[in-house]
Amino acid sequence: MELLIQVLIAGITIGSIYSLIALGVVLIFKSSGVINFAQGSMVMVGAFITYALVVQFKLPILLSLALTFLIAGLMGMIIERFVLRYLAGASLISVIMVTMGISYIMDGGALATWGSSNFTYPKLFPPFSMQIGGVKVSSVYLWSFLASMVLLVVFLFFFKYSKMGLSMRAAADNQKLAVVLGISARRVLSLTWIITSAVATAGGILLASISALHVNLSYIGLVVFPVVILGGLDSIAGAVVGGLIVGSLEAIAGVYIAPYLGGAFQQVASFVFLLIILLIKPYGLFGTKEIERL
Amino acid sequence: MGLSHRKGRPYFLLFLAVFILFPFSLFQYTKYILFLVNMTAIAVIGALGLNILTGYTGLISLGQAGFMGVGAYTVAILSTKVGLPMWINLPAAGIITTLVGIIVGTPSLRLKGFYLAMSTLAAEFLLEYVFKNWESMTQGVQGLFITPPQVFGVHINNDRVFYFLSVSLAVLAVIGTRNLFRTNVGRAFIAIRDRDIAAELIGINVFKYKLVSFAISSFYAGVAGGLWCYYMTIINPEAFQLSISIDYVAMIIVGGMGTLFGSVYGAIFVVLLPELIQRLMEVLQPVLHMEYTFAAFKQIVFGVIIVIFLVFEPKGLAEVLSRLGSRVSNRKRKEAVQNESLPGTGNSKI
Amino acid sequence: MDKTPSHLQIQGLSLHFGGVQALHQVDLEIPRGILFSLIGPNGAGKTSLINCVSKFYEPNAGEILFNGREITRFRPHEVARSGISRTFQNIELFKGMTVLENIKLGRHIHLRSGALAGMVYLGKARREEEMLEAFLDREILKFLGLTPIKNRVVATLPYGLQKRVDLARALSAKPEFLILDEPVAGMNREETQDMITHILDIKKAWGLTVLLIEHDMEVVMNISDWIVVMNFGQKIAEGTPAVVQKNPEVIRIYLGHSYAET
Amino acid sequence: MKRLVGLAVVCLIGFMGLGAYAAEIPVGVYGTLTGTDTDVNGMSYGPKDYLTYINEKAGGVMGHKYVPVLLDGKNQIPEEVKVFKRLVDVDKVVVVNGWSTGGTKALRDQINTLVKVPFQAQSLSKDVLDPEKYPFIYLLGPTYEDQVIIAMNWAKQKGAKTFAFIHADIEYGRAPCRNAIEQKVPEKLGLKVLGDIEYPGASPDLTPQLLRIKEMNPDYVYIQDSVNNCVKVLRDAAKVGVPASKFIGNNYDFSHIIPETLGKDAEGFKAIQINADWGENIPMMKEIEEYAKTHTIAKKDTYYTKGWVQGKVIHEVATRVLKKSSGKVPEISQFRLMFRDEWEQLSNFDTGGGTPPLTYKDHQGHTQARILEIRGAKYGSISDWIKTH
Repeated sequence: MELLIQVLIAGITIGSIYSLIALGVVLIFKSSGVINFAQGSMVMVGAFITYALVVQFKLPILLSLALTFLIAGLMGMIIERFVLRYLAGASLISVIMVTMGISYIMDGGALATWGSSNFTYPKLFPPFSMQIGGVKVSSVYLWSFLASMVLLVVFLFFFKYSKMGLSMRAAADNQKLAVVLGISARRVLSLTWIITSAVATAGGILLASISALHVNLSYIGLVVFPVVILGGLDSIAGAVVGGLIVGSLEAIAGVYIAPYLGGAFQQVASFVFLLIILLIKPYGLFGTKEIERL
Repeated sequence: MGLSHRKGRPYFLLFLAVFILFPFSLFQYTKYILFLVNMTAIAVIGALGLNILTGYTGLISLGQAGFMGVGAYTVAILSTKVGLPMWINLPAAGIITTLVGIIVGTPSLRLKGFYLAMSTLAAEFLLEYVFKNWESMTQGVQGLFITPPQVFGVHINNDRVFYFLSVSLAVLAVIGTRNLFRTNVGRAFIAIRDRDIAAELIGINVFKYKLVSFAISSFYAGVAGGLWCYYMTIINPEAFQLSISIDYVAMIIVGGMGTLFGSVYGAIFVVLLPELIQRLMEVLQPVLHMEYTFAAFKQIVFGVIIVIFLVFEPKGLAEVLSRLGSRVSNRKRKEAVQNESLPGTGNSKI
Repeated sequence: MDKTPSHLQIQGLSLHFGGVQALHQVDLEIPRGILFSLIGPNGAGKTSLINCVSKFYEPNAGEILFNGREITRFRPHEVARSGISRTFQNIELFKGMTVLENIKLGRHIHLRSGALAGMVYLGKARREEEMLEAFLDREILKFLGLTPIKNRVVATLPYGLQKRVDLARALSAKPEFLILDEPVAGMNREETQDMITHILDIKKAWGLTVLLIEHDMEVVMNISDWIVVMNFGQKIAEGTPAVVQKNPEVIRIYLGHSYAET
Repeated sequence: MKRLVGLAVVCLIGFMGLGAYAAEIPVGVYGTLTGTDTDVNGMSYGPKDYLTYINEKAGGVMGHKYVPVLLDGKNQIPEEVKVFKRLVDVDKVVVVNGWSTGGTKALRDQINTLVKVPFQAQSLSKDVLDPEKYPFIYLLGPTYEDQVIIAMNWAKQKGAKTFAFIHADIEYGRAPCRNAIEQKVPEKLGLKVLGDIEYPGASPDLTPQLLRIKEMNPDYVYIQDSVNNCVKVLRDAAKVGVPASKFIGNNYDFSHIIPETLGKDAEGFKAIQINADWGENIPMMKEIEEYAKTHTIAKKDTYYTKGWVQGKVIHEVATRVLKKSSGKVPEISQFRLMFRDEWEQLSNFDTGGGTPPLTYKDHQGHTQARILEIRGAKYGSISDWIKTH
């Protein structure tokens, strides 16, 4: 029992980071119908930018963070303006591949700039940790949990009540209609990418803080796909819940199932679970069913 | 098999001559080029398979590498543990992979679009897990080694011998695909891609044909994987990871989705591009100094090319080349005496 | 009429989306070999009804019998296989393919050669393909005047022609029961006349039963053998054109002045 | 059809025109410049830099300059096979300095029977060390299996009774641990192996595996993985409260990144050293420093010095071959054979302190290793150089 509690706590802590990164993917899908395979790379590059500003340029931490988010936002804007804008209405696979292409470019760029070493990430968070049920939870996890919860609430309200959020939803549903309603679809998309890029950066900073910084950090982009799909591609709450579920599931599978099946079952556990859920609920736990018309 | 029209025959013969004689040439690069051609031929088969599934039927698959892995493992297991000859193993690789493909395709009954793509991604990871952990069959992460069979006293994985095998199979695969899309099965695939509901309503059993598409696609992948295994003589779980799947998707995107020669161009392009970049970077090396920059540069160029194709040439190289080709042949036609009737509008699908 | 066995029979068909009742307890009997029209204002449930027949929608209650056989639980392609073909209100052609390929697809249900035979393309598959082209040339293309454009890509064709290709595709399956969903909508007078002639000719030649949905009252009244009027998902009247035209309720809720005055 | 022919011709011309430079002594190096395990790729830069250093300082060997070609195998088998083929067929290298366990195994036929090219593997897998079966493959130091034995021996001396392994789900991770168990090494020492735990190599979080370790509570845990994952293991060990002092890593876990990243969570962690660290007070380091004055060093770590040693070995063997052929560069296949033979003759070769003296009679340069421990954020040795056999 004690072990189970520890397992769950461990799962939820890592799950909160998954949630945060998955939120970005959902956000983009919700407002533009694009499935972003470059999310992982945005996470990694965001982390590297902070590293560069703090360690290489030796700027104060708060200033660096502010600058990082600025640069990340700009990056998101550029991606939207120079690539995805041309792909409005393109097929799903084109969109997937174009974001993969962007991901390759970003990974390559980071590799060319920083090389493929491990870097020690600067201590941005106070070295504070809590003992919860026998697991030492460092402040980074608390921050990421907090961040994903706050963002969850903010985005939920944003989409439900704010004019901008409503426009985003309208634009994603029907771009032509949105134009008729006087919503600048372009501005909305641009904004989404800026926000997503910033969210990814936050995820990157947190993720790099709990391990070393490396170009391979972008792999997280793939890890969160089961999260996103599980929750439902267009559900913000789904991303958060999915993150916590997948985190816990991985932990449970790693501790209880892997010894019997052998190997690293943890990694596929989320995919197995995902397949089962999809066969029962083809649009994820909270996703909206697409209605087809003749 | 009817590859050449009357007009194309000299070219066809020239091609055949180059094809047969090249391996016996003695350039410094002959062997290396043979190696690249062999890798390309394998990629052509795999890309054709993926193109049938994704390009023609519209089902996105991120599991192509996993399927190829199944083919490669089938060959390895049959030849090491059972000791069967190649002419049984290669078809067997195709058939076993077909079965796996059908299983992986089953969720397409309920899943569409990206959700289906995710289930293929799940399959990719699951297959990798099975390769790693079904140790009695696959020997786990260590992988299996095979001793390639001999033809006239030469190992089949000798570049020159393998060249004839792989290129012939690739040509057969192209012809098979072309024929497939002349008949009802191929047309049904395209109908499903264009509008699955309408296809179902006019009497196409969409689910069945989706499975057929998965089956054919994975048959190709299995054969490609089997060939790969014979060539490399080793198969282990690291060989067919997700990045290979992505390479294959890139091939059909760059080459042209839903076009026959798109798979061929795409395979050539994706296999050779890194080589070209590598060579280019080696020339620039004295200026750049850092070796990893060419790996980085390769990645960047690869990404840029994918993006450029999707933004500016979403129909891929097949379209670009046919445009160039028609420009050239237009010019020629103007010069030529007009003793022929208008050119046929035959290959509209391509 | 109730003595002859019906070709298509619908009993107590109901369909609702969430809270919206699209069809409520609809009964229809369509005898063999007649031209049966379904009319009613927009949203009356006409298209919903034929979508239930071709199984695009899953009806919530009721049953559908075709040739006396229950097809309510069929999958869409099985309906097509059993001999019911249809056209679509918003032309559901495969736009990237040529006319010929589209029409060949209409005949898909009669083709037997499998994938393997197709890839080898010797013997069976090739023969079948040749027979298919001969059949289409003989029976469909020439008849509908599509031969000259058979290699054009559908997307490049004008609307009227696309409608005709849609009809050709439905016919190429050589069905016994043909559903036409607004076949002349958006056509000019001449095209309409053309289309109607084609429909009547083929009906006569093949002995088809036709279920027609159409807003053009002149067409409906001129060619129908039997008319059913629907409103709010329910059948409100039926009879021969002459009877329906005189039904006061029909005139009030649907035909209104528009038809009465023309 | 026309198009295909055209394309083929263009490709042919393209390849013929490229890169046909006259090389005197081409040496091939491939490693992981990108991809996984780049943390230890200093050892691919090392040989290249050393040969460049010799070119600049001594004008190569007997007037013949080296042409080191460094390529990226990405730690993927097909990529490594491709790179290998290019090196031996196009660049016509005399000797190849390779990389991964999987790739080396895949190429074993090529190396030993088809091409016959001397091959120095970075992989320290015991499975490719066999002078009879694989006469062309040479390793620098103790194999992974040897290292496991060293670690177990040491643990035994410290009074340990139980032991566990943790590694990624790849060949490099799984094979050595399993070999050690199959060879009954733990039984011979009277150690009980409680678990052989695997994790997905790219997973950002290893807490579940560490929770299992915590449950098992072994006296020592052996990490058969490289720096990046080692950091994750130790981080999550701290998270669940398993002290770092219980962990022993292999020779690819000797990196200053570990204490820098983890701070006090890495205190007490042990790693195995098989060659000198960067910055040690040894003659070899003087050479590196001299070279560094005019060149940038890609990685300043113990793996770079390992690579430097490997470069020295190649230079030494090449020198001996050329001495034999009285200063003339032999024909390539002849050169490769002579190179192999001379390599086997190499004995007690002094590497300037980079490693213990190297003897390649058994194709394994040396068999010594020592155990280091992180104390006060610095590695310090806690054992003498231990011989494995």
